[in-house]
Formats: sequence, structure tokens, C-alpha cells
Amino acid sequence: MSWTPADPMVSIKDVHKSFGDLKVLNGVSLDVMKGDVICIIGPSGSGKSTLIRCVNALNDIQQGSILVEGQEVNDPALDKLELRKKVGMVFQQYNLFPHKTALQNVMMAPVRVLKRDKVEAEKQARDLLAKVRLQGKEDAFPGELSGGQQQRVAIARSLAMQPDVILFDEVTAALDPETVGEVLQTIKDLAEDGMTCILVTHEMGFAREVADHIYFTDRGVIVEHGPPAIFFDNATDPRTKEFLSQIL
Amino acid sequence: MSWTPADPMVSIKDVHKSFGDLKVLNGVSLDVMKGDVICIIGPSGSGKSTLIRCVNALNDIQQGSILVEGQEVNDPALDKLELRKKVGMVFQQYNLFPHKTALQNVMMAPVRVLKRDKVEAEKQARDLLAKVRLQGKEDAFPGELSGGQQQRVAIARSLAMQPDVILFDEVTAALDPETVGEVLQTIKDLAEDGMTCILVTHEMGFAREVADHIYFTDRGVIVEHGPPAIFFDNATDPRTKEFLSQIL
Amino acid sequence: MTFKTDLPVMMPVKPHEPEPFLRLKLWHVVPIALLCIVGTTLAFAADGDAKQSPLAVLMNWAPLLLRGFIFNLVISVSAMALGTAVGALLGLGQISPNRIMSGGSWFVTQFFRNAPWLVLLFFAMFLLPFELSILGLKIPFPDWFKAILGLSLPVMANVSEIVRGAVKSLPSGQWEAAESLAYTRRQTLWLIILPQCVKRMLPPWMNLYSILTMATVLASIVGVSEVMTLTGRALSAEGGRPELLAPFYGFVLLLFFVYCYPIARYTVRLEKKFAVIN
Amino acid sequence: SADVLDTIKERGKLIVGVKADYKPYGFLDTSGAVIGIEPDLASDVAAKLGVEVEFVPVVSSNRMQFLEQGKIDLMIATMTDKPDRRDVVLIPDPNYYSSGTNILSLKSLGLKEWEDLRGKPVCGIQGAFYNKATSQNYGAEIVAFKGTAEAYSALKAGNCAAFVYDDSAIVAKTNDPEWADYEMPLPTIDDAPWGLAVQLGEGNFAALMSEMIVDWHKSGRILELETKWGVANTPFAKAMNEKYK
Amino acid sequence: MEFFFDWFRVLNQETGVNLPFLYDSYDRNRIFNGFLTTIWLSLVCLFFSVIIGVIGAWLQASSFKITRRIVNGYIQLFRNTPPLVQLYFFYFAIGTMLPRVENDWGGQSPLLGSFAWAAISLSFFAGAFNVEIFRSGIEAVPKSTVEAAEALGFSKLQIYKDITLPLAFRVVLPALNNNLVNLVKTTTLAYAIAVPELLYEANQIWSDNVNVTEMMIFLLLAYFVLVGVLVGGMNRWERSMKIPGYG
Ligand SMILES: Nc1ncnc2c1ncn2[C@@H]1O[C@H](COP(=O)(O)OP(=O)(O)OP(=O)(O)O)[C@@H](O)[C@H]1O
Ligand SMILES: Nc1ncnc2c1ncn2[C@@H]1O[C@H](COP(=O)(O)OP(=O)(O)OP(=O)(O)O)[C@@H](O)[C@H]1O
Ligand SMILES: [Mg+2]
Ligand SMILES: [Mg+2]
Repeated sequence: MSWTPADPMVSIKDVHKSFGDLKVLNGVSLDVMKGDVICIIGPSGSGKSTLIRCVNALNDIQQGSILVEGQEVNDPALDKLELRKKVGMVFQQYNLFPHKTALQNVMMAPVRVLKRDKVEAEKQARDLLAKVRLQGKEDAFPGELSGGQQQRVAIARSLAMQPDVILFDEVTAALDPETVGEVLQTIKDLAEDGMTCILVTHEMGFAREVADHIYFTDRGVIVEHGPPAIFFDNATDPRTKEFLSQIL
Repeated sequence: MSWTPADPMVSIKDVHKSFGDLKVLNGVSLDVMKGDVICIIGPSGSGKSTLIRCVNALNDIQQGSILVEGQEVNDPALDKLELRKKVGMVFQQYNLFPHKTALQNVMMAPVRVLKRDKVEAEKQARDLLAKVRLQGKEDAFPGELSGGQQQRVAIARSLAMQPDVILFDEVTAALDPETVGEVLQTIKDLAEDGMTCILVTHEMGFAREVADHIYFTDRGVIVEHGPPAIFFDNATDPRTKEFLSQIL
Repeated sequence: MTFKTDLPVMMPVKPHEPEPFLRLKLWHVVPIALLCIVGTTLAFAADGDAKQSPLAVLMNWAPLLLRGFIFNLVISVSAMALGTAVGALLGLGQISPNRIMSGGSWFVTQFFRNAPWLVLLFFAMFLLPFELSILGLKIPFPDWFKAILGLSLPVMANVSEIVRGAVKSLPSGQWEAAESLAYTRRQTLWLIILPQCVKRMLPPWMNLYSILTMATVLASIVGVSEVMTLTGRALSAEGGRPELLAPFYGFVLLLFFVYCYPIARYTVRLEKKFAVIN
Repeated sequence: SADVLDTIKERGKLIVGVKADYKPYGFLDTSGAVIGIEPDLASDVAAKLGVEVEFVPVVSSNRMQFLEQGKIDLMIATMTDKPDRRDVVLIPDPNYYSSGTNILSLKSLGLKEWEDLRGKPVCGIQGAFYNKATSQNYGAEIVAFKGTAEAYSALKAGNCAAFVYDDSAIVAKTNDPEWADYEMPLPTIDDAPWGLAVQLGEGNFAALMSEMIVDWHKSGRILELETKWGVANTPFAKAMNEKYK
Repeated sequence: MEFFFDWFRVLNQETGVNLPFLYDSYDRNRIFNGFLTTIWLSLVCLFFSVIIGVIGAWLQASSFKITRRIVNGYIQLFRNTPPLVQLYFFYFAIGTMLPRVENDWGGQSPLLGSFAWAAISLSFFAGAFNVEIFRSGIEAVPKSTVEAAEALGFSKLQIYKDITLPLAFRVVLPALNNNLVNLVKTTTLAYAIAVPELLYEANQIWSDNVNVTEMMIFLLLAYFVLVGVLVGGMNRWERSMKIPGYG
């Protein structure tokens, strides 16, 4: 049973996860096809972050299965490095390496992990920084950049590994309102280029605009999902309705 | 010239205040009658917080006069304790005492400052916590409460001193959107009970609903004021108009 | 149920540079302390004795005492170098994912951290052989060398804790970010974590050096000819005159103050500087 | 195994443990060199062996360990010759010097006998054998310091009622005008000879030292050194000189 | 019990492992008293160094420049010179300058003995660190929390006592504990001025019995246990003082 590009790129099936006594995921299933952009929304603590952290094995799961390009993530024998070359991740707190410049942040993993040629990796890194509209900031340290700029470096850093899918965990939540826009624009560009994206976000307008599919989670289960047009205007579940009424 | 309940409860006259070289208040005057609810709005840095902090002598003033129940606040010989029994204050950051439970936070000042009987103070504190809809949370520590719950404890704490007027400084600004409503409801209840309130807020809908009078400040002066109906719909000053257009 | 909060319930505990002591520059301290010594000296000299004044006596001995002090510094630098080298390894052992390795390193660290310096010094002094024979080659272990070994034991344990503390103090996001970029654990440690730790480790490391320098006088108790030992012998050679005690011990205090105070000031400045960057 | 004498000759240097805080038997000059009666004796030994001499300052609490460990070849460090010490180190006969235990105390205290020390704080030196005896037999509370400087200071400050020490050193002290108010009031006890020592098993070296000691007594070298360093000639030294002459 | 003790005498005769403080009642008393002295000295110093820390931190916030400078001078002097030399300076130099009192054996003895000087000297030494620790703790209490108390009518002293100190105390507990553990280890220095604490007594015993190895191992274990108990107690205390919901 080998994976073909026609199969889901990420396939999550009945995933359960607890931290000690706390049940965080209670049987979550969803599929992401190549080129899809899906958004996961839901109240705080509903398990959104946990879910996407499970996809690149930052958290393990207790039950269920997560397949990435047909490969089981929840397998003790899994080669985590191989998985992580395929799955990129961008965090809420950017997590840039503060002792390296923007350029170094972007080219370090290709050089050290993928053993790419340095000159080539640098060229690619400069291109990526240009793509996220950060020409001229190559030699700035993270501490010298605004939140939005740092987050765009983080996106470029993730892209440098040429992943097949990227996970975004509330990447605009820690930003000043003024710089949220530039980061969202960057993600939109990516989506338009056909990158497979899984986004956790609170930016409903953005979700509506870019997502192919919206999932609403509450207390560890997916309560409702659907394409944005249907989801936002015709939510049926009372919890979804309440959440949307509060946030819109 | 003794004060009677028919006189303004708080009377601010031509108040000037600088921090070093920075002029923050530039001749502000306003009167608050007993039972009034007034809202102060204005852009960030316009001196709103400074103004209400002057009312309970957390900041001193350089010129002008502030009378609270006929008593001059800007008087070096002022008994601050007497003033603060009359004027309560609730802060943006709640500022609960983190090492005390909700109940202890509420009953501490009556016991320590007013030397009330402990049993009686506890009874009153429980009643107040019930009033702000926090039954059952008496023994929770601030760190175990949500922002909205903490802010309601802070309001109860302020009420426990049985003040004649309460100052609210952007009390919902630090809250998650979901918990703003419960705090505003609590303030509305207070206002309906006839408490004299001076509010600094950015919640225009709320201001319109509860305020008897709105003041708009910019760069240390009151630019425009009036009852909400007139203020919001017929603002004349260009600065007010611009501010309202941005925020509504 | 708990809520996370970003509110400043408690501000970070930050180091602060104490106001300069009497707004003096360092070199001011020297004449002032000398004045104090001379002061006590004169008070005693008023007895009107044919004997040399305490100050004159101190001056006679000062060159010898200074030589002793330099010996203290040599001991401190060597013990620091040795302790840092071994302690760094031990610290890395403590954060190793291997349970046996981390447990063992933890135990060694705790054992030597909890033992008084003086006891460790006695331990090294009396229980190490005076020379080691390796392949017929005799390596002598003179006293001062044993003192260095003895003092480097607690240094080692403290450096180990400094390394562990610095690594632990980095936000877990750094580990996670590196992990999700497919770095191996070793790469993460050497490329991402440790380079960031160096700065964090420098101030406590310098602090430790200062403490070590002051601990070198303990070697006097086990008979190494450093400044305190020489002071005792000088006092004895002068026949145990009580009026000599204050100037002599005062002189030793002064020597250490002049050396350690600038280090302390510089440490605080570094702490502040790094606190701003991070 | 190799004889220590060979080792000494091979390295061209004799290493001797001496006191450095015990005036006039061994103390420092301002250049840091150790001088005194015992260093002079040690130099004699080195001269006889035709090697140089190096002094290692020792204190009572570490002198035997140093010898045991082989850190010093020879110890001439005011050590009282006691049977249990002969178990640990080799003490050649005859003894080179002698002193007993006595105390230095204020005249005004009027101490008469050892029993008078009961319950009183008495300064001593760490590692001296008579600490335990004085406290066990006479009930004194021993307050032991590292060196004599500290002990003398503590006595003068009044921290102790007396300082229990070798009578030869105390006699020297009572002649000092600084200590005019002090006396050595008790009968000397434990009058015991001092022994210099070599490592156990070094029979040849011990034999050589026996010869040297006899020589020192015969030639009056001990008496001469006493005079040189300002101590009145002691009965023991005189008697030994008579005996071997 | 006697049988148990005698066993160690036999052990000594049979194997040469000499633990006289177990079979010899005189040495047993010495070690026991040494242990008590160490504990007592530690407690006294812990107490006074914390008091010095609290008062010093309060003085350091004083509005008089001169007070602040004196406190700073004290801190710098004590932090940057060896505690052993401080001890000598206090005991031998300052101790001899103080007036004397008549004692019960008819002499004049100094006002304070070696234990008292060790307690004073070590308290001041550890206190110099505690001042800084408390000061940083007080600075960590947000100004706004103090203002909230002010707005409720608390007086300055009430705020310090009920709000600032309890909060500061919780933040600085780890640092404080660390310093106090160091203090306990530093009490070994009292050995140098003949305070009969554990190290001093052990040294007396190994001088009399030439059993350095055994005594050394015993000492290491004894301090390991002593400090271990202290650290354990402090950690437990730290946990119990933790403010729920934070950190
Ligand atoms: N490492 C952990 N250990 C224990 N509990 C955890 C851990 N990580 C998360 N949790 C808990 O799991 C639950 C879900 O957390 P998660 O971060 O997935 O929520 P979320 O939906 O991302 O919320 P938010 O919108 O606030 O980021 C929360 O109750 C959280 O406290
Ligand atoms: N303690 C202080 N020292 C110096 N400047 C201060 C101080 N407090 C406030 N200011 C300055 O005074 C000005 C007015 O501040 P204030 O807090 O009153 O504004 P505000 O209208 O409440 O703004 P916001 O909506 O952001 O709370 C600002 O420029 C602020 O930086
Ligand atoms: Mg999350
Ligand atoms: Mg404000």
C-alpha cells in the first residue's frame, strides 16, 4: 500500500492524546490533500496546537494514526528527521535563533541538516528572504527586527527545507496589529503558489479568504467543518455558533 | 464652605500636570455629581489615566484643584487614607494580590485599613463576590482565575471599602474578548445601583449605553463633551470626529 | 483550572548594579585603606615604644605578603581552569538524554556542591599521595598542586550547575524550532543551544571565579604558603604583638578587595548588558 | 627498596620539615626564608651529606603525615618523642632536645597547680599531644589554634586563662618585656625529649642521624645555637653535653 | 548500645579502620558537641543574616543618599573579601579593641567569645548577599500592585509588611536558599578561630588518632547529610510558598 500524490498528504484518524489526566484530543480525524489550505479554529485550550504539533511528532499520541505521505508518524521506529524534512512548522513565538542573522537562520538547516552546498544554500536563502519581502534585512539579527519581520524570517526558514506541507500555529497572535497584515499576505502568497498549509488561526477574515476548508474544534473533538462560505454563514452546531458570535 | 450632597462629588478645576518636561494635563475641568456615570475617552497618551489617578492622589498635580466631596486632594496636609476610603479604583491590569485568595483580596483592606471585625468583613466579602457572580470562587487564587474573573474580584475588592465614587481605568483592555462582557455587565449593574463612576474606556458601545456624560480628551485638554446621544452623533470638533471614525 | 497569564504579576528578578561605593574610582580605595591602616598604627604608636611602629613592620613584610598573594592568584587561575574544563563536561553529562549519564553527573555535581570547600580541601590535602608513579615516572604532587585540585572540585560542581542552568533557562521554543527543522539532538545542542548559553554563563562563571579567589586563603589552614599563612608566620616572627593584627589582616583584606571588586563590577555590567540583548 | 639516602644524594637536596611559626626554633625572616635553631641543625645534616637543604614549613597537625607520605626526608619540628609516635615514624636516639609542657598565664590569675585549670578555657595548638591530656586529666577546655601567633593573641586578648605549650618556648617568652605581666607558674609536666624523625624503615638514615645527634651534643653545637638565637642554655642541653663530652 | 560501640573498637583492632568517635566516649562527646555547635551556629547565622538582609534592603531603598552608600559600602566590602580573613579581622583585630569584662575565673576576658564572633562575622558576610537578594525581590513586585494597595488606603508600612515583603520573599526563595546553604557550608571556617564545631572536633580527633582517612570520609558524609536535609527542607518550603497559578 504505497502512497501516491492522489492520496491525502496528511491523514489524521481518530487521534487521542492526554497530558497526564487531561484528555486534550478525543478522537480527531481529518484529511489534507496536496495543495489544500485548511484552517483549524476553536476556543483557547481546545487542542488546536496539540493537534498540529502531533503532525510533526513534537507531541506523541496515545491512540489513532497520523499518516504523512503514507508514513505513520505514531511509529516508534519512525525516522523523525525524514518526517521533519517533509513537514515545516512556524510557531506563534517565531523562535528564531537569536545569535544568528536572518540569512544564517534561513540557510543553517539546509547546510547542516540537508548538507547542501553553502553557496547554493545562501543563494536560495536570499531568494526566500526576498520572497517574504525582506531584501536588505539579511544581516539583521532577530533582536533588530519587528515581530512581523521576525515571523516572516521564520516562514522563510521553514520554506528553506522545501517541505511538502507547512504547519502554522497562530503565527500572528503575538504580533502588533500593524504587522499582522504583512505576515498574512506572505501566507496568502504561499497558498496561491500551491503550498499545502495547515493553519491554526484566530483571524476569521483571513481564514474565510484563503482556506479551502475550515475545522472547528472544541474540547478535543472536531465539532463542525466545511468550506468557508458554508461554515461561516450556515454553522449548525450551537457551540460553533456561540464561538462565531463572540468573535465576529 | 462645607460640602453638601447637592454639590459635585468630584470637582476638577483647571488641572495642570507634567512629568518632567512632558505636559500631560493642560487645564482640565469637569464636575461629577452623585450618582453620575461619566466616561472619558480619547487617544492613547492623551492623559486619561493620569487624570483619574490624580483624583485619588496616586499622582500629584502642579496647578489647579481637585475637590472630592469638598475636600482638596492637592493639599499636602491631606489625609490620603480618608480620601481613599471615599474613592475606589479598579486598574487595567486588575492588580490583585497574587498570594491571597479571592476572598482574602476582598476582605483584606476592610480588616487591615478600616479595622473592621473579621467575621463581619468576611460576610460582606462573600456577599460582594456573589454580587459580581463569583460564588464558589472564594478560595481560588488570582492565578487560578480568568482575566474577567480577576477583574470582577478587583471590582469587589474596591466595593468592599464602600467608596462613594469608583474610578475605572480601561478595566477591560487586558481581557480576552470572551470575558469582556461579564465585566461590563458588572459595571452596568453598579451604575444601575446608583454608584458614582468615572470610567476610562475604549468600549464605545458600552459608553453610549451607560454613561450620563462623555468627555473626549486629546493632548491634555478636554476637546469636547456631552451626553452620549449628542456626543456620538453630533461631534463637532475635527479631532473628535477623526477619533470616532477610527474607532467605531 | 488554571489560566495562563502574561500579566506582570511579578517582574523578572534582574541583577542590578549597586550604586558605586562612595562614588570612588577604584584607585581611591588604596590610599583610603592605607590611611585606615596608618590610623590604627598611629593609635598604637602613641604608646611611645622603642619598637618599630606597626606600619613600619607591615612595610617590612609587605613584599613577602604580596608574593604570597600572587601565589593565591596563581592557585585561583589554575583551579578555575581545571574546574571549568571538568565541570563543563559534567554539566553536559547532566543534560544528556542518557539516564545513567545524567543521573551520575547529577549525583557527582550535588555531592561536591554540598560539601564545604574547606572539607574538600582537607580531603585533597591529606588523602592524595604526595607523588604519583606512572610507568616509573614520578610526578610530584606538591601542596599547592593539591590545593588546586582540592579547590577545583567545588568549582567543577558549580560550573556543572551553571551549564545545566543556562541550558535549562533557554525557552523550549528554541529546542522545538530546531527539532522541527530536523536538526539532530547533537546539532541542536552545539549549533543552537550552547552558543546562546555562553553569554548567560559568563556572569555566574565570573562570580564563581571571584568566590574561588577568596577561597584560596583556605589553603592557609592546610599549610600552603599563601598570603594568610605568611601573615601568620610574620606575626609569629614578630613575637605575637597584638597591635599588629589589625594592620596585617587589614592589609590582606585590602589586597583581595582591590582584586575582586573590579571583577564584581564588571560582572554586573555584563549581566546587565546581556539582559538587555535577550 | 631504594634507601632514602641514595634518593637524597641523587637529587642533591635534603628536604627537611621544620616549624615556621615557632620562634626561635623555626620562624620566618622578612624575605620569607626559614631560620632558627632547627633549620641550623638541618643545615648541618645537609652539609654532612654534601647536599643542599630545602625547608618545608610544617605545623603540628601535618608534620607526621608529611613524613609518612615522603614529602619530607627528615623532620626536625619540635616534636615530642612519644611511644605512639614511634609507631608511625622512626625516631633515632638519642634525643636532640627536650622540653616539658607548661603554661603561660597572667601573674594576676595566681594559678598554682594544674588542677586550677579545671573548667577554664586554655589556648593550645592544633595537633599538639598535650591538648587531650590537659583536658582529660585536668578538665581544661582546650581552645586550639592553627599557629602560635593566633594563640598568643588570644591569650593576650583574654580569650583564654592560659596557653599550654612547650616550656622552652614559654621561658623565652617570659623574658620578653611585652610579656612582663605573664609567668610560667606550674611545675613542668611530661618533661619529654624532642625527637627528630625519619620514615619508618629508613634504618641507615636513622643511624646516621644518631651519629649526628651525638656529635651535636659532644661538640656543644646545641648550646652554641641556643646562645646564637637568644635562649638561655637549657638543663637538658647542658646535661647531654656533659654526658657525651 | 555499648555492644554496638564496642564493635567499632574490635573493627579497629581487626582491620585498622579507626572510628574512635564511636567507641571512645570522650571522642564521641566531642563529635556530638561539634555537630550541635555546627547546627546551632548555622541557625544563629541564618536568622541574623536574614534580618540583616531585610533591614539592609529597606535601608537601601532609603531616600538618604548617605544611608544607601553606607549599605552599598558594607555590601561591597563583605562580598569582595575572603570570609576567612573577615573572621580573623573580627576576632583578633576588633575583638581585642572592645572593652573587657570580669569573667568567672577571675580574669578579664573580651566581651565576646569565638562563637559570638563567628556568628557575627558570618551573619554579616551572608547578610551582604541577602540584602541584594531581598532588594531584587522587592524590585520584582510590580509598581502597579503596590499602587493597588495604596488606592485601598494601605499605609506604607502595611504595604511593605503585607504585600511587598511576602511577594518579594516568594520570588527570592530560590536565591535565598542557595545563599543559606552556602552559609551552612561556610560555618566550617569558624574552625580557624577555634569554635568547636564539627570540622574542629574532627581535626582534634585525627590529630590524636592519626586516622585522617576515616575522619575525612565521615566529615564529607556528615556535611552531605546536613546540607541535604537543609536543601530538602527548603525545597519543601519553597513549594509550599508557591503562589497557585503562577510559575
Ligand atoms: N505540555 C503540556 N503538558 C500538559 N498540558 C498541556 C501541555 N500542552 C498543552 N496542554 C494542555 O492541553 C490543552 C490544549 O492545549 P492547546 O495548546 O492544544 O490548546 P489550543 O487550542 O492551542 O489553545 P490556544 O488557542 O490557547 O493556543 C490545554 O488545556 C493545555 O493546558
Ligand atoms: N509616571 C510617569 N512618568 C513619566 N511619564 C508618564 C508617567 N505616566 C504617564 N506618563 C506619560 O504621560 C502621558 C499620558 O499618559 P496616560 O497614561 O495618562 O495616557 P492615557 O490617555 O491613559 O493613554 P492609554 O490609553 O495608552 O492608557 C503619556 O505620554 C505617558 O507616557
Ligand atoms: Mg495554541
Ligand atoms: Mg491609560
